Amino acid sequence: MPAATETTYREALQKSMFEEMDKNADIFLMGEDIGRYEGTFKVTKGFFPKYGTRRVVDTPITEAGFMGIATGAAMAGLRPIVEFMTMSFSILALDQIINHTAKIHYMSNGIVKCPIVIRGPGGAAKQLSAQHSHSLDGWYAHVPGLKVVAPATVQDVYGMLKTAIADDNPVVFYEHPRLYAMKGTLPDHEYSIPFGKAQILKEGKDISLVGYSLMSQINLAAAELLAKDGIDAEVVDIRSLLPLDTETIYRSVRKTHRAVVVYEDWKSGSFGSEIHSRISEDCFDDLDGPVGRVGGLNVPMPYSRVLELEAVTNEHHVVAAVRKLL
Amino acid sequence: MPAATETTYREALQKSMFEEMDKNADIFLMGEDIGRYEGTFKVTKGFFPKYGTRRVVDTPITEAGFMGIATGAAMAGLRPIVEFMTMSFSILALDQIINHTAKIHYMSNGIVKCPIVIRGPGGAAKQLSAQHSHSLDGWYAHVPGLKVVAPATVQDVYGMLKTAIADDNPVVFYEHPRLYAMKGTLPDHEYSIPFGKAQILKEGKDISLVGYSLMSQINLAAAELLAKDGIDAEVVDIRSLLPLDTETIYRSVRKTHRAVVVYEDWKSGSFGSEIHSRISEDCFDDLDGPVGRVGGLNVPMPYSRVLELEAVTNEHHVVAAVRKLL
Amino acid sequence: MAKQAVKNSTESPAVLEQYYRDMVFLRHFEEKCNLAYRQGKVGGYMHTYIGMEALAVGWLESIKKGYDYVITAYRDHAHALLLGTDPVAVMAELMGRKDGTAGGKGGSMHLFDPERGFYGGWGIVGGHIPLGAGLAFASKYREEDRITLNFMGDGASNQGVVFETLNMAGLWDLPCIFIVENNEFAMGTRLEYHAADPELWKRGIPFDIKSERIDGMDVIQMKNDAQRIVDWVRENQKPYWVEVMTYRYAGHGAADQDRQLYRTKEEEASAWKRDPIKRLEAILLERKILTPETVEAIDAEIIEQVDKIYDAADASPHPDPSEVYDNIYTDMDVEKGH
Amino acid sequence: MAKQAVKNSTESPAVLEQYYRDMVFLRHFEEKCNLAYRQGKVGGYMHTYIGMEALAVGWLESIKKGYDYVITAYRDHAHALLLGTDPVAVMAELMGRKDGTAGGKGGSMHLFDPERGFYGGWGIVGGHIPLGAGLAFASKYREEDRITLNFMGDGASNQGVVFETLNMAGLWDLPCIFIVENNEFAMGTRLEYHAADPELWKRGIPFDIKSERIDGMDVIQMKNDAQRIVDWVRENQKPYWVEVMTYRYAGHGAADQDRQLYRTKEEEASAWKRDPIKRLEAILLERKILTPETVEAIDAEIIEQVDKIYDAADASPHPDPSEVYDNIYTDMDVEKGH
Ligand SMILES: Cc1ncc(C[n+]2csc(CCOP(=O)(O)OP(=O)(O)O)c2C)c(N)n1
Ligand SMILES: Cc1ncc(C[n+]2csc(CCOP(=O)(O)OP(=O)(O)O)c2C)c(N)n1
Ligand SMILES: [Mg+2]
Ligand SMILES: [Mg+2]
Repeated sequence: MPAATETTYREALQKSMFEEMDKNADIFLMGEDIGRYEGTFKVTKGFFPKYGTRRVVDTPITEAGFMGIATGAAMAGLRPIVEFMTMSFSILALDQIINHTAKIHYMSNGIVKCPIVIRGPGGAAKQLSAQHSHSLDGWYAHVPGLKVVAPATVQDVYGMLKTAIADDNPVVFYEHPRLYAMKGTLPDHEYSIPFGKAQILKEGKDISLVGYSLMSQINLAAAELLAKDGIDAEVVDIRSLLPLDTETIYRSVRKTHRAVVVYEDWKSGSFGSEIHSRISEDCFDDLDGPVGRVGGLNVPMPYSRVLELEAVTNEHHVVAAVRKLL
Repeated sequence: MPAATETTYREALQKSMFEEMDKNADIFLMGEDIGRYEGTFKVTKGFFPKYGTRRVVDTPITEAGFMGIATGAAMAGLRPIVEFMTMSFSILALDQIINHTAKIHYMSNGIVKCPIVIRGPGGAAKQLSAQHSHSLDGWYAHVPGLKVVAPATVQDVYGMLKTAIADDNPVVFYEHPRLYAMKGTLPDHEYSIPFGKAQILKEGKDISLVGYSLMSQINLAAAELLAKDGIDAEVVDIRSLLPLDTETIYRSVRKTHRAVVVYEDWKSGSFGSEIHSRISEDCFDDLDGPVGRVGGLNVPMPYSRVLELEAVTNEHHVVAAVRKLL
Repeated sequence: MAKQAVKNSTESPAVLEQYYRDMVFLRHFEEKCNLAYRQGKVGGYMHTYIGMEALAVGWLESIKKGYDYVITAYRDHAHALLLGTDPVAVMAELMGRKDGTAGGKGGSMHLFDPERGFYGGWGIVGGHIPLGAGLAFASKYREEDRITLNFMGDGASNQGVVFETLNMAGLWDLPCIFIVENNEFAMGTRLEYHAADPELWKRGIPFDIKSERIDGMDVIQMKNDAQRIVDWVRENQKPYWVEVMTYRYAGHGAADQDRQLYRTKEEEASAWKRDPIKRLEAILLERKILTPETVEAIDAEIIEQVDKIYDAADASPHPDPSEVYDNIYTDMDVEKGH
Repeated sequence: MAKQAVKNSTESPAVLEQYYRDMVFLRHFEEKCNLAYRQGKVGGYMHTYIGMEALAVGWLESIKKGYDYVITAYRDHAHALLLGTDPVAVMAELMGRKDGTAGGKGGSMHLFDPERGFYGGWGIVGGHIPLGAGLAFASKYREEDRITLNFMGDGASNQGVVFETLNMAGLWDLPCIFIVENNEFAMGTRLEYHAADPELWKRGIPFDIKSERIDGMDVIQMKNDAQRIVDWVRENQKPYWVEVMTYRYAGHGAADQDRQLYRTKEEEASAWKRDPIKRLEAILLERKILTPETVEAIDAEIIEQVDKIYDAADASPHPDPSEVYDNIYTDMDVEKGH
């Protein structure tokens, strides 16, 4: 058995970045409070002391501006890793990301490259209210020119960040605030995980639970609950939204003949709807019933914990959706 | 037969705004080049001479800023109509729209209202390239707190703008650059059309073509082509994306047992996917086959006319999709 | 400068005592909020005004309360309280309760009280600045003589939308006072690391907007400067840009325990020497408006008052889960369910 | 001022003649573009540089071409051409052809030639300004002594992201020259209706960035000023903010036929008196560097050259429809089909 260390999702991210930054001096970090303050979620802790102001750039609170500066630097051949304090704030930089970062390669017909990683926590943490709890993964996954990944495990967040950093295209790397403290075992050797490969986190034969990021952990919890009732759910972790590995998803659905797509974003008009739509169309003849979906309530995120718990998707919602279908 | 006048989609918009502005002095227009220059698409022609600088406010090119100013004015009880020169540029104001305009009512638990209309042409016009051809309707329709409508006919654009202006909530009013010159007959009396009601533009029994805005016209054209082959398509014009009248859509699908959802936005992850997903799930037992979808290519919009014509959805794509299903 | 203002001050003893009471109230209220946060009664992000009391008191004493408009960011308890919002409703909102200003939907960062002219309470740094200009736009449109106080942090003053707004405020002569609460830090980032020129008062210059820097640690001077500016803006119906120097004694928010990452204990200690409350207290004692005994009595009285506020707020029920759907629109529901 | 520059100018006759030829070339090239637009060979939005030639010539003569970085908005033909981009490729791009700079994918607004240091060609007003600062960030990061020319319009200079960028450029000492091509109009909006203070040069002040306003209608003076600034920035590795006064004789874009909505014919006529080409022509004639005959010969020669460019571009095939999918990513395809 290869050596492995117990580590958190956060530490796995750090390890991945440290290793890559040590190898390539063109990689630098940019973001708000990521240097001296170590990052609001402490992901960049230890980087400023090691790499200094040149490679760990504390920015003013000007998301559009620094996103554009990082993009320009990438166009000139550097390899920035931009942290958004939370992905909610990337809304202010959407024009830069969507109209500039994502399009330069196409608009120049391939003569300009833009190797850049856009990372940070997305989704609801705890009582951060309406403006700080956005799931924007679906919006990014809608945009040709971007790659979008949202790892759910310690092993993946490490290996996929390596791939993101090595990528010559802009990659939106969606972390989740509620995953940072999660523990897992990390192999002691370096590795990377290619994009566009979904994985089966738990095999099952009765129904496929399809999700990504935190929701894959929620699906695992739901699968456990369902197991108690004798329902054997398969948990499909998409990992990569764009490119999307429909083959693995479909293979699972063709085995179980039933599926529920689970996501945190507002239920209506999300990327979960896209996955749901694809399964419904492409696996039509394999389905024993309609594909279910479970998403966040269609409400701005309320502050009150009582209300917030209503709004955010959890494993009981998944269980209920499965029960309705079986 | 009631009197009616032949008029364009653009003129219908103008008539609607003139009538409402005459009635209520709290309504004002704000946007880039809408006053002295009459608007890039000439929708606001005639307003500046009539209402002057107070009620027709030419802004600097600062989308986020003037969207926020209009929102503040609405919070204080005025009723702004904000024009984006093209909805593509509203990307720069997304933070204002999504985090402020759309959320103030909920975050204040109903004590602050935000009556505002956000209007302008969305989608591809002709060879405006990658940064000027966005369909953002799906993003807006994803956001609770906004209403989103996208009328496809001269009658609707007139009547729905009335409803939008009267609404006490923020309304995103999606026009289409390729519809402005379209002609139709407008009744000579005033009327308004409520949101949340889809309509059947053409009855048919073989398949439902579901779309909105320009795509409803495309669907009519497709239906004509299909008729030549003996296929009797029903054209469902959604008109209002949020709220969405699923009942009318489902009624059509339950009649025809087949559907294709048609949209201009990038195929993957759009609001068309949402509609597709809903029909697939909620009409599962009524469907004789998978629901089809036709969307724009997943590419940044290219400049070359040859390439652009490849990318944008047209009636032949719809016909091909229908043929595949029948 | 401070000495000067004090010497020339014409405030009556009663008024000065009121400033003092207001500041002490704010201080104890915020300390109670911190306690409530530590007890887990308050969650999410919560930012106190400790150290900055003179600033808000000075400005809000200068306007027509309930008539003029006020808007600020997430560090908003002081502004609401000074405008007269029920402190129980404020505390209850922090606790996410039914009797909170927004029934628990907003929390600490999103207080609203439009009846008193208070339009929030916003969480996106810099995002509310155009809204404030929009309030001023509305009063101008209606030919009223209201003015708007538009508060922001030093960090916020870098956001692009702030400059866009200044340009339009200058272009359209909006009666809006842009007030930078320069507390020297944007979260963990020191002023000198986030602003190319730390003299933030200069930012109104390119828009031909009257601009200045003033001190915000002496409440008497603050009030005098604020009144002068408020009167000028009301009279001239034009914008104003003001940088007010202050300090944040606490961490950025209740969750920020890492102050030593961005400043030394010595710096904090020396900043405490500028404490606006102690400063006014010294003047009141010197002028014999208060005695050490009355100072203590006021303190005790206010502590008790705040305790009662806390208890009343804590007695408020949590919202019913079904309320999650209320007030998204004025006239319709969203589609429900997960 | 102009006279002064001319008197002190040390440019050789050959250099002056080259400026002249460059400007005349740009003028005829743009006129040809207009013709092509009218003929329907060019579509979409297309913006010419007619009237502004001295500005681009002056600046681009001052840098190390192919080493320094240049970026601008959609009014970008002149910048690309002066950097040495193949004019046939530029014209072909406008026509949406395979041999265009971007194989027809970008069009007039999106020219790119990174080999010559040209990074576009951007359509979102103000959106490329941080990109330009990012180019400067990269050269600084690598400890090269490149500088970046970052062009924008007067209207663009209002966008928030421009100010955000200035702050960071000042904070991090980015070797970037921000050049406002103040042609007095943002589409149909006159300077005074879009800028609170029409003296746009002031916008660098709050960021402690060296800032000035200069004339852009006299190519000799333009070149001298540009060279001085370029040398300073290269030497000091700090940003610079420059407002350059110029004029747009044509409509905003080829599609803008409504000039009378925002300015009078008289104004246009009087602006023609500042025509940078005529201005240099007068000097060249006065100094006998050129004669009326050589002026005419140059004109004829360039017209012929531009005709050939046009014909060569027009001979380029349209892209194959399948190319619509090319170069979205460096290493993968999107999902295909409608
Ligand atoms: C757009 C945006 N970016 C980042 C944040 C996270 N954030 C919240 S407060 C803050 C610091 C703001 O500092 P300043 O404006 O000086 O106000 P202060 O907290 O000192 O009152 C940051 C970075 C945010 N809320 N919004
Ligand atoms: C964000 C954005 N808003 C609006 C437009 C539409 N638009 C294109 S050019 C232009 C005028 C820009 O004027 P200026 O910056 O002065 O440049 P000039 O055209 O005079 O060179 C406008 C409003 C746009 N392209 N992008
Ligand atoms: Mg601060
Ligand atoms: Mg201009």
